[in-house]
Amino acid sequence: MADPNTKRRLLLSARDVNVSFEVANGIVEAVRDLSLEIFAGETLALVGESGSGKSAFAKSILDMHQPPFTRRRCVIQGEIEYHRASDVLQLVGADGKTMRAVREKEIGMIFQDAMSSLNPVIRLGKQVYEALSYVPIEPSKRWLQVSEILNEVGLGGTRYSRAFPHQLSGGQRQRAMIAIAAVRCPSLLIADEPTTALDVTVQAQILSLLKRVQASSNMSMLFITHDLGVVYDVAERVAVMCAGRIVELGNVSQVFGDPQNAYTRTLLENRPGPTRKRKAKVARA
Amino acid sequence: MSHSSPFSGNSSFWKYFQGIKPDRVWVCSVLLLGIVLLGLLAPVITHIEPTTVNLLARSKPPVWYEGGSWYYPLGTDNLGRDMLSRCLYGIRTSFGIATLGLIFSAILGVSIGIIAGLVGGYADELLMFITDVFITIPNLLLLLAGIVLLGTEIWVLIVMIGLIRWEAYARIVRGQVMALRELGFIEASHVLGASRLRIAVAHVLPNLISPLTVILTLSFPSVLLMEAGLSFLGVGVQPPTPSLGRMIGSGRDYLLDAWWMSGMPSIVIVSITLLFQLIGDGLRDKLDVRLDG
Amino acid sequence: MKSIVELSDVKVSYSGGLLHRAPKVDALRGVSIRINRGERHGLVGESGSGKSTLGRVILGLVRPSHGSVSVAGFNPFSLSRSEKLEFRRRVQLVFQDSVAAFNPRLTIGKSLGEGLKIHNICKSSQRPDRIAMLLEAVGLPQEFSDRFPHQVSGGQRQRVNIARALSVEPDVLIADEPVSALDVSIQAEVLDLFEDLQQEFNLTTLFISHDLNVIHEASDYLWVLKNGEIVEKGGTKQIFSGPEHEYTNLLLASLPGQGLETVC
Amino acid sequence: MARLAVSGGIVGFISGRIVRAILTMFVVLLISFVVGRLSGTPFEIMFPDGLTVDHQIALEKKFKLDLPMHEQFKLYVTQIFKGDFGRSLHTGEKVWAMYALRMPATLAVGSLALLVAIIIGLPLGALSALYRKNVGVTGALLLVFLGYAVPHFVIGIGLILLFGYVLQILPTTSLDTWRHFVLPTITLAIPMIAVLARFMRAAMLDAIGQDYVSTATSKGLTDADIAKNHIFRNALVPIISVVGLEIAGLLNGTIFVETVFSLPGVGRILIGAVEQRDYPVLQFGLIAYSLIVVTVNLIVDLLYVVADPRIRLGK
Repeated sequence: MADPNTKRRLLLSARDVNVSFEVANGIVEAVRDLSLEIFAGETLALVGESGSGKSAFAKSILDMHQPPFTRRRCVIQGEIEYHRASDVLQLVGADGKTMRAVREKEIGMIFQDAMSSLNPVIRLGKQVYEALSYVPIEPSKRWLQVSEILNEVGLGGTRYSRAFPHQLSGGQRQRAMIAIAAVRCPSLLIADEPTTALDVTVQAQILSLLKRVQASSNMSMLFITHDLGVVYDVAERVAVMCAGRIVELGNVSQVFGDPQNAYTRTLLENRPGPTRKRKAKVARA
Repeated sequence: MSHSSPFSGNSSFWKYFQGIKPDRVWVCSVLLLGIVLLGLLAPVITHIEPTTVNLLARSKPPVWYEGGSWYYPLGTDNLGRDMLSRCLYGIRTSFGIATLGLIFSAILGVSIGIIAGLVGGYADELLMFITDVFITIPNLLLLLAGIVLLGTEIWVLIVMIGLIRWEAYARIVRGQVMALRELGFIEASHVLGASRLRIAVAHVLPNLISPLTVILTLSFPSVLLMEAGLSFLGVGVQPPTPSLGRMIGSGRDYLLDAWWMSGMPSIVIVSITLLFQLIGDGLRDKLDVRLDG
Repeated sequence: MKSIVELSDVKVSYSGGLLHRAPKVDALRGVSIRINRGERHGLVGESGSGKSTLGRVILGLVRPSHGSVSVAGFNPFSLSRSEKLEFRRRVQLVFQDSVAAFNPRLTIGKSLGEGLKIHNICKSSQRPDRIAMLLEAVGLPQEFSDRFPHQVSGGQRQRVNIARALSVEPDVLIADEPVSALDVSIQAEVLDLFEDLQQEFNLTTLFISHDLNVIHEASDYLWVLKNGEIVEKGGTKQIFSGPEHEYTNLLLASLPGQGLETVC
Repeated sequence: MARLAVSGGIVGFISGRIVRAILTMFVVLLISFVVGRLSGTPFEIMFPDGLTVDHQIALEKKFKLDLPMHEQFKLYVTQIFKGDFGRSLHTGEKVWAMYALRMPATLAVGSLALLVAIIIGLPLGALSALYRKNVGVTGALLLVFLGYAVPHFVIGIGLILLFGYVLQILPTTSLDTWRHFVLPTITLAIPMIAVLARFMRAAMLDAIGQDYVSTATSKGLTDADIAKNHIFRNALVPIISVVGLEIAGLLNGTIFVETVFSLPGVGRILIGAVEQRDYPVLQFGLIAYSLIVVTVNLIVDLLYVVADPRIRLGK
């Protein structure tokens, strides 16, 4: 794998990002001094266990911690720069209009729980169509785009576009989410544990779909997961997170083949399965 | 985007104030307790019997009006009866009927709800159908029918109110039990060999205490208003027993000249129901109870 | 060796109630299973395959519409009062970890004591010692007895969960996705603990999971369930090295990170 | 309230509801029959001076009171289906005619109040959920929440005092012009506004926290579109059943409002019937009101089906 730093265009760079939440009894620092770069066309995996801050960082990029009308309190510090062809946008502290433009045209996002992430009372086609609401083209062309993307994710035909989310299987729902995110041809797709809730066979399908969609539109992808196997399958580079910090960052083959950090090693060694070496005896009296 | 609330600096300062802020539930409970005490201590507070008629002092205004006196601090009604005394004794009547009615309906509703929720199946279907029917039939009409059948004695009111209200508790308790049943610990206990009775007593009931407290607090006003409403219409508590609802109703004809005849008992009733409402809401937030049903 | 769990041609179908007519769902369509004393079995299947239902049939929680069930010498669906108690002692369940598996109002010690109390395992004065022993067996300090379930981590709670199942000294232990909610590093610890305890207590275990990697570690014999039917059975190692049914093949092929081992 | 249980699609759901409605009406008929029979024979009221035993037996035979109970019930139901609801024991008027005369006023005030409550209550609840920091909205909400604790008859009396006597700008009795409708309608509407605003607020807050709002945000939708298409639209679903439940409460309320404002509605008939133990009149009231509620609930269920595809299309 070629060294991405020299050849590829920089798409997103985060520097010293800190994210903290206000919770019932104090403040949680979810992300600490995180810095990373994402280049055009690549897949970067962010891997870590629950509470490591991987999701918190992903949400910070699009300021998704505080959806409209909620009262959640979250503070993001540092710099997240998004590089467009002509200019650079600072996403931390950006105003609502800029943020909305970025969400609309530049960066798409899919979530872990596709069932609850789809509106139960709106037909699928409409939910995809909605993502193009503000594109200044005539509605029929928008619908054309919608049916094209639905075709691409394997949900072609009115049978699916007129369906409601509850009529779909888990895998189909995640496909619909991918369609919603990809219909705008974003430069970056943030996938927040998109296959965690799925069966292993469906997971394989969704991962290959993601790779296909990514290749056809030359998207970059930030892939959040806790599963090292999935990382190995989808990503070129990986950032390992622990307790809010990136402890190791590099090419997948490098990091997995020769982990420098003790935590990364623990993660790799503890993967259940035929190759795991059992410790002599669990710590017991 | 995210700096809308920099809370790092002075948050502890605010926390401190929130900590000592006398909270709503306590303030309201103390006020409510005060009202209950006023009712209980009525014979000590006032020496005028609520039924004593004084035709020489008819429609006297409250003390702050011209012509009012401290002898009748809240004025008198059209028969010269002391409004203060009647209000205080009215509190007794209202609370008495409402409390007993509530207890009756709660026992009925809660047991039915627990049975429906725990047993499930056809028993549940049947019980829920019955509650559906009871919810559909307008409460007041059922109450009126009961009164036609049984008369207007106080025990009739209590029983009827109990029979009318139980379905709300049954429904909510069933919902809570069903939600509890989904939780693993009930099944865990079952797998460990616990009997149904043990599960109900050791696991279900303790976890129902919070929601029940909230439900009962929130529904007390409506029970109280049921009696007041019937009495207002003249088909509830009968004279000479003083009743807030009946006082409001009979003062209706004197609104222009003696508003206090309806006004004073109205204020008492609204204070009671409002306080209960505030306490119930506060408890719900505090105990984090979700009431779907 | 005599079989301790035996299911033959078990069928289960769910349907809705009287007034809301739900379509019939066939959760199990004729499943036969034999488990011998002391063996470690695994049951793998995807969501909706009926694997949890199967576990619940063995526990006597779901009544099959057809077929016969024999567990620890009992038929769980026709038990006398005394047999019921004895059956409950001998067959236990470990749930998927969640706070919900514990009564939030009871301390961990109280939760552990429930089974001891119901089955009169020891005198009430000895109960605290017994609870301490159980905690120790799953690698937790005695102080945990006074904590509430929400005050401990997911991995620790899962250890308590196992301790609770073991408290009544069962013969058969059904574990329904016991590690799927845990982080990888903690999964490993719990799996190791599980293996140790299985040997120590001479348990017969049925480990239910959707995760082939996990099931590989926790079982010697494997049943592959798909749409309520067993499509493949046999030694876990054999199945992993040479699956016969195409569905098992697909499951194995879908595992992510196939080449990861070669890198490490 | 509609249970979101699994259902066999739209047909199963609706036919279940219709069966339920019919069964409910059957129970209502049973209750009204029992009320009629248990409240003693009508002869005690018709002949207050008492009767000879022979005369009584003859009368019982004439009115078929000597038949077994289930036969009497059958007779009772047949008569009702023939449109014969009996006559008032006091005036001898046909019962349905008494109601036919008074029903329009009740229905007019009731439906007006329902309309007002929906028009004010839903937006208020929605706005208060969206703009939780807005002082104006919060203030209005607090005021409305008073309506939760204040019974109809107190609201009515307060309004009469304020608008009728102090300000003297609105009439306080009867229903002659549109101005006469103002106070009764407001009185009836206020508690319902409180309920609707409150439930709407809760439903909105619930929807606001849902994941699909995050998805909508990630699509780059404006706040207004998110509020309209995702939050409000979803919050309406549970509200429909709340409105249905409130109808029964509304009918209770009309009885008080009619008493307070001396309106020519059915409430007064009912109270009179109770005072005079005129049970045929009360029976009809029970049946008529229940029929209204059952019908409204059926309509609400249909609306629910339209609003929630999970029910419409089955799981």
